[in-house]
Amino acid sequence: MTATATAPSRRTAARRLTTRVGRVRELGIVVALALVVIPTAIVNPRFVQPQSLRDLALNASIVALLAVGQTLVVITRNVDLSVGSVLGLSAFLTAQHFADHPGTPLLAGIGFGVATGFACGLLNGLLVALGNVPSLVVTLGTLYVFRGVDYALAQGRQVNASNLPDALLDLGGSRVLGVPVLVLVTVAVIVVAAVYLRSYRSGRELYAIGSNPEAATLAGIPVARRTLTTFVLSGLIAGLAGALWVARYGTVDAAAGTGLELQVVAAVVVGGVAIFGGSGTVAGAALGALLLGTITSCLVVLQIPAFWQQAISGALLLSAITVDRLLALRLAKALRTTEGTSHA
Amino acid sequence: MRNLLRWETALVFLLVVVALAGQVSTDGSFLSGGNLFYLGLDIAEIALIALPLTLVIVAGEIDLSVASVLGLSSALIGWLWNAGWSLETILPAVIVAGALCGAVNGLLVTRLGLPSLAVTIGTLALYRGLALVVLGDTAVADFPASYTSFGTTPIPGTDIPYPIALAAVLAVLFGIALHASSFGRAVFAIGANEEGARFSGIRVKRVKLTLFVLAGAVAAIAGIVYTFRFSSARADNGVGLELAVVAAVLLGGVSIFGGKGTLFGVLAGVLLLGGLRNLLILQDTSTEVLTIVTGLLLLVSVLAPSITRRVGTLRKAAP
Amino acid sequence: MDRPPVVALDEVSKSFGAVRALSGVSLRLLPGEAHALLGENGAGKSTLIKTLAGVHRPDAGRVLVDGEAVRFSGPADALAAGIAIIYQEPTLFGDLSVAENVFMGRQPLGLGRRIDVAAMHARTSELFARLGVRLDPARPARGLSIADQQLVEIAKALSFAARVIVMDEPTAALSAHEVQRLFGVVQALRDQDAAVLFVSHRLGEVFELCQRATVLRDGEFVWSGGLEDETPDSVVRRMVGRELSQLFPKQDTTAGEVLLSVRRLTREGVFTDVSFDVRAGEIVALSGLVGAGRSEVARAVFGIDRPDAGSVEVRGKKLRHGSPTAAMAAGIGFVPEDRRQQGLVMDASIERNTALASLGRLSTFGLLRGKSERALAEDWAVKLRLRFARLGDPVGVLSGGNQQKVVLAKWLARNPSVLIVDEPTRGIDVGTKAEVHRLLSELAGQGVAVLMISSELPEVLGMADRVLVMHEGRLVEELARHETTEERVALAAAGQVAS
Amino acid sequence: MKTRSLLALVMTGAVALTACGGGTTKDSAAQETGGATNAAKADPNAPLKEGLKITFLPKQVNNPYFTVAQKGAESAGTAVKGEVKATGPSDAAASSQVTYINTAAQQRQDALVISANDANAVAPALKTARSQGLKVVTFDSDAAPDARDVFINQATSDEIAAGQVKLISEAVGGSGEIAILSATPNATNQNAWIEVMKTELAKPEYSGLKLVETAYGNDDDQTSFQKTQGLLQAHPDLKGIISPTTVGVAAAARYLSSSEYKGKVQLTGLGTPNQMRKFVQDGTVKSFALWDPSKLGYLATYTAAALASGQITGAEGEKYQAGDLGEYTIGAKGEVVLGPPTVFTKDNIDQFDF
Repeated sequence: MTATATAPSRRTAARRLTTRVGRVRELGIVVALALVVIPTAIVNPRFVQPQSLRDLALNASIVALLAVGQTLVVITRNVDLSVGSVLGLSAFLTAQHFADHPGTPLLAGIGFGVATGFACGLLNGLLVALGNVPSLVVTLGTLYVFRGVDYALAQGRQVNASNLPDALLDLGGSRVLGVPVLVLVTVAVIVVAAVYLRSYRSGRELYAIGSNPEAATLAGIPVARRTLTTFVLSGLIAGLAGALWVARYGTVDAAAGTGLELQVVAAVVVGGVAIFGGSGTVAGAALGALLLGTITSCLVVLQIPAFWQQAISGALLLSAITVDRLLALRLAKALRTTEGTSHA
Repeated sequence: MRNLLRWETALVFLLVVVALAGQVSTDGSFLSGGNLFYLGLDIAEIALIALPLTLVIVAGEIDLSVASVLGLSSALIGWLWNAGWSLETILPAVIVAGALCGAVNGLLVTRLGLPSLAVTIGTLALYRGLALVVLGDTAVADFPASYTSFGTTPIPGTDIPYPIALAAVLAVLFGIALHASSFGRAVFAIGANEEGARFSGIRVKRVKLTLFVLAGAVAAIAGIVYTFRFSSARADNGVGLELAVVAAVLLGGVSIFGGKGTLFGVLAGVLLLGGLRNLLILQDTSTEVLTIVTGLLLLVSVLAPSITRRVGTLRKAAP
Repeated sequence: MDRPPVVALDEVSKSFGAVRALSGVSLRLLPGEAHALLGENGAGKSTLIKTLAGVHRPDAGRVLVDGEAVRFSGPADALAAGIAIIYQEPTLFGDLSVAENVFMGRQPLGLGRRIDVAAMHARTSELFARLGVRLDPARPARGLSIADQQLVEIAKALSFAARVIVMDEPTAALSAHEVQRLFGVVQALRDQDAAVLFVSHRLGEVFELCQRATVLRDGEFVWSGGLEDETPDSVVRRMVGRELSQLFPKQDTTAGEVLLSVRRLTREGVFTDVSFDVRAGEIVALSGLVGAGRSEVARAVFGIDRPDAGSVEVRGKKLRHGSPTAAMAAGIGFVPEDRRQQGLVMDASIERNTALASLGRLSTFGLLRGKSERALAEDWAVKLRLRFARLGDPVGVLSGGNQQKVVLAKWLARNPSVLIVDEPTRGIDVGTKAEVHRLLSELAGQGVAVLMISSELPEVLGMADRVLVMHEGRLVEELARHETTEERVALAAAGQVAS
Repeated sequence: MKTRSLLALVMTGAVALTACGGGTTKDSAAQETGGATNAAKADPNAPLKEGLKITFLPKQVNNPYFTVAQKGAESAGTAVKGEVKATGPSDAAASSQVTYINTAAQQRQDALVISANDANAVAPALKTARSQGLKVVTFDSDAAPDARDVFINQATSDEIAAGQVKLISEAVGGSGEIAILSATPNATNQNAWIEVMKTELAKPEYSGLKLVETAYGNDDDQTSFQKTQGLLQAHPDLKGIISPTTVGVAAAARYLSSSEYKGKVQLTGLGTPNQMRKFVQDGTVKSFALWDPSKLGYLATYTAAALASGQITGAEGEKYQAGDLGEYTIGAKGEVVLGPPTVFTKDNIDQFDF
């Protein structure tokens, strides 16, 4: 082996590959999106009209929002399965609040939903961080608990569009420069989260925790506090998503968002976030949500029986993790051949 | 180990409490033969699927696709029945199909080294999707009563439902496999330290593959039971059942990280969840309470060991 | 040396449940000194280090920084006080870049408190330059060799100009060259008035590097003082509290038939064209630097990894590649490098661990015979003089040496004809080490072919009938017992073979 | 090897348990239709028993539609001096009602009022319950006819379907492409209505209308949203949508009201006034229809009381008084029809609150 001689070129190759894998991953989703959208657009040109594109973005935005929160959690090697229930609880309480107090200012009402999500996230976070209990189980438990509380509070009631303030309903439909407000809110949350994860110490610490929890403790990272924070943020975002759900759908009962957690986890995984923590981006996760939502819409437009939709998103999820795995193996091999370069 | 034993004792204690409370509050109808028959029917599928899933979780993996395999096998039964196959051919075929589903999970996990959580979330969608593709949203219901009565009548002369008898037989088999066989020892070793197991010459991949295949096959059997019990083959049968099964297994004291757990605990967990549910319904408790109780029990099941451990060390440290 | 200590422990005690890990231990680290912390496994060194690191809080006694008592509520406090720890097992974040690993939590900030990545990379490169290392700051830490990982840890400690640096077995994975580098760095740190606490089982290094030492035994303070008047023997006596007989007692045996035969074994990027034989009654040492491919060869022989080319034969019969089961059936036993991860199931009982490789033999129609299992474990516990409370106790509660005995028992229970041992005495106290050596020697005497991988040259020289030396994935030298000298092995390992 | 033999054992065990004797196929299986045999004789003059215990089992609790129906059931309970208790699953899966049916039998209730999630899945349990003396009344969504005594139909399929077609025809001005947004493809009542709509559309007066697609929103907000969008994209000339399901029509209305299709594409369907008020007021929807769910619940419960009191047995032609709603007659196949649905428009919608 002539490792010393060839090392530099191989090393940069490995480095380039590493830095690229992340981008390649997101690029892959964009390519997949194109593969889905272009044929559909050829079959039905209306699919790429402004209204239709707006709808695509709108359909994905709530799942994308939840995927952002989920990404924060998954990066730290945890998972939050309760997001669907948190969304449901927040949606119902927000709607009920608006209905009971017709004069509520828009932001105050949305804040109410966000606060609901915050409380749920705090409970999850405390159980996981302080109880030292696996998050999968905790959030599976709170998935039931939050939904049960939701049902108990709703008592079978439904809040209808006519009970909701116009300002809120307009939020679901209005646009700025042709872009729906809901989408703008989602994009804003994505950007904030992306910058936080990329460029702030505490954001980087989340990756460190997911990458090697024991080492994170030894490095002086406040693991419990950071874990708590991610769950609070995930809850908070789910709360916001709940309020936006009300704005979008206008009719809310206690069942809103049931089963959404699987869609969200699927989006995150398809988006290239490692399910065992340490790597992934919110942009990828949001793109994953967009891809899954777009596929559903394409099936509708192409008049493919809806029955195929679930099978396709399952197959997509499987291929996403398979591709990730193969990329990782390739990367590992590239890195392996650059080993032993430490002596100058 | 001692903590685990304590947890199982707690489960049995809870079971007795629920049984007594139920007996008193329902004027004796809770433990009546008739009600126990229905209780048995209600937990049949969960009990069946919980058996192989216990082994899967002890081995440090998870299979969330079991309920979808149940749905797919139900859809297949309907589809093949409509196609004119005889039930004697359909049932083995469906079990084989379930085993194949499990094999796909297992191969993705063992050959590609993918995390089973992600794989089975994927196949959860895929298998349910295939079920919908196979049968669409239609229901097939014209099964002969000679078959459907297995799901609605007790074994003559007893109050034991057939599915529970089947579950009991399988429970004994799985119990022996997990606790008294070299296979089970390998399962525990893999769950506690996969690399160590591999370095001890245990065929980790093969054992895991076997477990996933078993989970698929038993989920298919549960699908058969489900289909005949409701005499209704539908693609959406058993949606969401995976969470109930996982909840029961974890409540039974199996560690989600693998390497720890007993089948006895899991059976107690299944009974406790089912019994509590049945009792609450008998009491006309509203559904939301049921949902909340299920969630809380799950939380308690994971919090309790860590709390008892803490209390234990405190007590030890005290003198 | 009359200056006040930078950091001191004063009569510190710490218990875990009923186990007293430290009782009344004191330690003074003076500025500018390299101080050795010595003791057998289980003497309390790790607990002491973790107390300094802020991981453990002492039950009694004080931690003093610059003469003032402090209470560390977590690792962050210790770091803030200028105490850096380099753990025995590298604690890197595989998904993050090398630079981020060095600067985690202390990344240089730019505008708006955002991380300045360019500055971070530049400063990492500077640190590596000081260590004489060429590593790309932007590459992920995953895939680094153990030696490189260790170097990143050292760079991390350097990065925040720590006043106290604790190095727990830092040289275990390093080559001689790298060790010298490290010693240079330690010297430079001392010149800057930092204190270095050096933990190592290699007494030669201790005497080369350190001025003073503190010895612990069974959680108690034994001795502290200058090393100038000490000898390795005197220090070992303080550590074990008794005299030691000969360390490496390999008896001479006559080599029998070839039991293990490896031909042209190759695994791409790891090792190439490796061929050798091991005969009955022989102990063959596989030597070389860490990362030269020794453990990897052993893994491939045992079937953990699948080789790309070549063959492995036992008693002339070819083994199926990539199958530990086939290797075991052919009579190979393998005591792996990493006891905790590969050798044992830490949560499982002594009994179950002992039986783990013999499950087939202990069962009828797949059903285990509990009595046979217990008898097997009891038998080997006696034979290997295992110190334990109950066979049902988890193996994790045993000391390192006793854990290693359980691993040996697991394989010896199969009556292997070929035994591969990878670093059989790493991190084991001196007493148990001698027992392991005697055991290996006895096995060879009984006609077992032993392939031993070891980084400790004295062990290699004392135990081996033949020494094979690997360098960068190739077998570069074979030395018979009478030819073997420390120098020749070291030269060959460095790639300089007299042709 | 051991693992394999274990597997084989499990498999053969399961197979052996299920396989019994010769081939049982769809064709060979004797269709044994029990048929409700009304052994007892009806006594129209029998007084309503007091203190009857009636279980009200909706498809899903917490569903607003059934919450309204439940109120009607409870007021009927008060009227007959009985005890009505509502219970049920929180999900609308085919099988989740079975437990509750069994429980009602266990509790020795007198009658069960149920809206079946799946006509067949509940049938065995209902039959068992009936064999133990429970009277079974289905409403809104029927179970297999041999598993219940009486079915309370909200309106005949003809009435509903014809009404819906008429409303959309008026809304779109008599011509153009229309589509249907249904619930799930196997919802019995939905499919019956869609069939009648198709025959209705074949009539000459609707020759201008063309049904281009039937989509299924699964009674889920999100899916209904996407299906509505899909219909609009797939059919650029779409003029109107019929959504004969409360969830679907509300979701479609909400989507239209916030999109550029508002006012261009007409919508009608079956919805509750509270849900639709906003969209009628803002002009998205001109008119829609529904029966009063509370009356449906009331009638079903009253009928259950009449059955349990022996006034009727469920045979065709029997007449009985249903409290405030007046007299009803049991029709063919044991069906009772509530009456024609109410049409809601901007003018009358504020008079209703459900």
